[in-house]
Amino acid sequence: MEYKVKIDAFEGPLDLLLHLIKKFEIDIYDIPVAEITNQYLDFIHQMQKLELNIASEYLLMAATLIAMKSRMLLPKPELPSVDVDEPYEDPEMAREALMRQLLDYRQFKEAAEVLKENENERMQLFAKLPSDLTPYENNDLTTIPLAGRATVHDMLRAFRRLMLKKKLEEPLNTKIDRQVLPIGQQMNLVMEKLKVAEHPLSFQSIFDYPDRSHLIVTFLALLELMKMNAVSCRQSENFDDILINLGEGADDFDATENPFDY
Amino acid sequence: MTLTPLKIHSIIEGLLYLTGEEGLLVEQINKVLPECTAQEIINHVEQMKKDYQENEASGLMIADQPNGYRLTTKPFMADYAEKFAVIPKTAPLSQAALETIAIIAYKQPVSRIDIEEIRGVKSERALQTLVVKGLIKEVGRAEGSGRAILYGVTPIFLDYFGLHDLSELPPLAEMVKHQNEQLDAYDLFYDHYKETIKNL
Amino acid sequence: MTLTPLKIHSIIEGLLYLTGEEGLLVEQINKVLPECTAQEIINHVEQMKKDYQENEASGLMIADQPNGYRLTTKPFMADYAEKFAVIPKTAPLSQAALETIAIIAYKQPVSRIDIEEIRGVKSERALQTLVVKGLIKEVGRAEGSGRAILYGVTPIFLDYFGLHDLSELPPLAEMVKHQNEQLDAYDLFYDHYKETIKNL
Repeated sequence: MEYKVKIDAFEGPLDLLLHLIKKFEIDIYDIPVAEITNQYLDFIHQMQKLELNIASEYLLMAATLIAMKSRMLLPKPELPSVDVDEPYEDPEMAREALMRQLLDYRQFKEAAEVLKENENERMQLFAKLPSDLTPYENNDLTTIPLAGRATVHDMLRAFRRLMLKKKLEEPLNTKIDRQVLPIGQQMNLVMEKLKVAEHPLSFQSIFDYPDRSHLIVTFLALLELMKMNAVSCRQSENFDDILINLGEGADDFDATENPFDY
Repeated sequence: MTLTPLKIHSIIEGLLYLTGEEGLLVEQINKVLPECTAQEIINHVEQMKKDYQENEASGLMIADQPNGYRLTTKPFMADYAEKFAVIPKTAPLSQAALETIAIIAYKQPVSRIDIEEIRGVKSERALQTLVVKGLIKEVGRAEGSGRAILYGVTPIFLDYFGLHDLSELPPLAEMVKHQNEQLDAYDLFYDHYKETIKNL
Repeated sequence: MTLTPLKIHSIIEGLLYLTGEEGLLVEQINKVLPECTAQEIINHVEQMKKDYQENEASGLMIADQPNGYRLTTKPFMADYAEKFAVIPKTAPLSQAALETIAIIAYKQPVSRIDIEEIRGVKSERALQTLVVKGLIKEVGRAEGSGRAILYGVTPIFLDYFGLHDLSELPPLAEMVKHQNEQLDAYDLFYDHYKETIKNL
């Protein structure tokens, strides 16, 4: 029998046994130990050059098969052996164990085949790079300053983000209510909130009303207060909420005198 | 205003385009289209998949990925795409690695020794390759003196083989699941096992 | 074998998709489809433009650019893209991107060539993704004739991976003990990846 197959065509002794079982149309559920042992040894002998590290696994299987075959030739003892040094090993059990091992391995080999097909299909599919979504983000995460005092620019950005967030959370009142809320009044409200709280308030907490025009008016009020130095804003860390504090000019702020009450 | 199915398709297509190889999670689509349920979105995408497949004038298709989808070119495009030489070529997994990952996928968490018992050969190199590729990962340690590393598959595994989740793996026969149980149990399962094996 | 007009459309669509925002020159299409003249290609694309415009189920369109075309989302998609953009980014980095950023984190400043030597594959796309995400940036130029761009990680990288500073990366020396340098570096990223997946 001439085998042109190399040993590295097989994944190991189990793979080789499966190959022989298929080739010689052997019933895997009723493996003829003598025949498979001969075929297996034949194959091993055909190997011109067995790499020693690969060969050991194949040789171990050869030894197992030979042991099994020879035990099958021996008469079965009438009583189970009580000799501890030479316990009787039922060759039928060994044969069944081998069959079980082969069936198990064959299943995973088949599963590997399915995965290989999946892999192959997958490798035929290509996709573009993700688009740069920063133009849609309305804020450039890469340029937010790491620490320190927030600028008006940062506030604008934070505001836009807030608007988008609120927009996602609940449908906004899209109808524009014309000046239901004067900016001056809202400036007073913010100052009052800060004075009552006696500690810095978060940017988010000032905008507690989910209405677009209300948000815009509050924001404009805040910008005006910043300009007047009545409040100051700071951001301790990248992406942190902006904190609003009473500013140096807070005492000069006159609630009754507001130029925006139109 | 309610969106028409056509409009929904166009929005999903647009999002799939924007996200490209990163892909799009059903959940993300849902956030953009809160008026649809997750199941409705899945149904829409499945319809779109069919539409792409049947549309001969389209070079695109929708591929599955964990919890979502990805717009890709159709397989026939591979030849043309490669002419652009921008496509990074990745080597397919070796037979040893495929067998090893199949065992891990079905039997996880599983140790190197377990794998080697099933395969009948040393599997250290295959395991190493799979870990480096991110397809498997240590998921714990076995009880007992050895405290052997136990392996499991990662989301990258699903992505690599184009699966939404592990339930999409073809079922294995009953016996394998119980393989580690007592030999008595083995006898019990044997008849059933034999039948299932035949049906594979 | 001559290609049908439908087939030609599908090939052009596939190429347009793959080149994305970069766009595609008529000349490039011509190289892939040498059986068509440049004028024929232009005619095909003009027809495709109309098809996209009329197809309500499509969120895509073809835009002109100098000597070529670019696939892009239709204007109405801007609203949905905005909604999508504000969803916290949970999509994990691709395998290629993770490998690339691991190399940069440990070996910075490092050039594209260095990275490609370690990974054994072209890494331009991965680098591009990482730059767009703000995880890496140009930190200088190499000495010598090429003056290759050198990359390093950014504070966003630390934030993204939940590190206070680079010293929190597991030391390379320790990893060598674990068989392979790449393994633990990979695990580090993988853990984060898994968390992101879990939080979805």
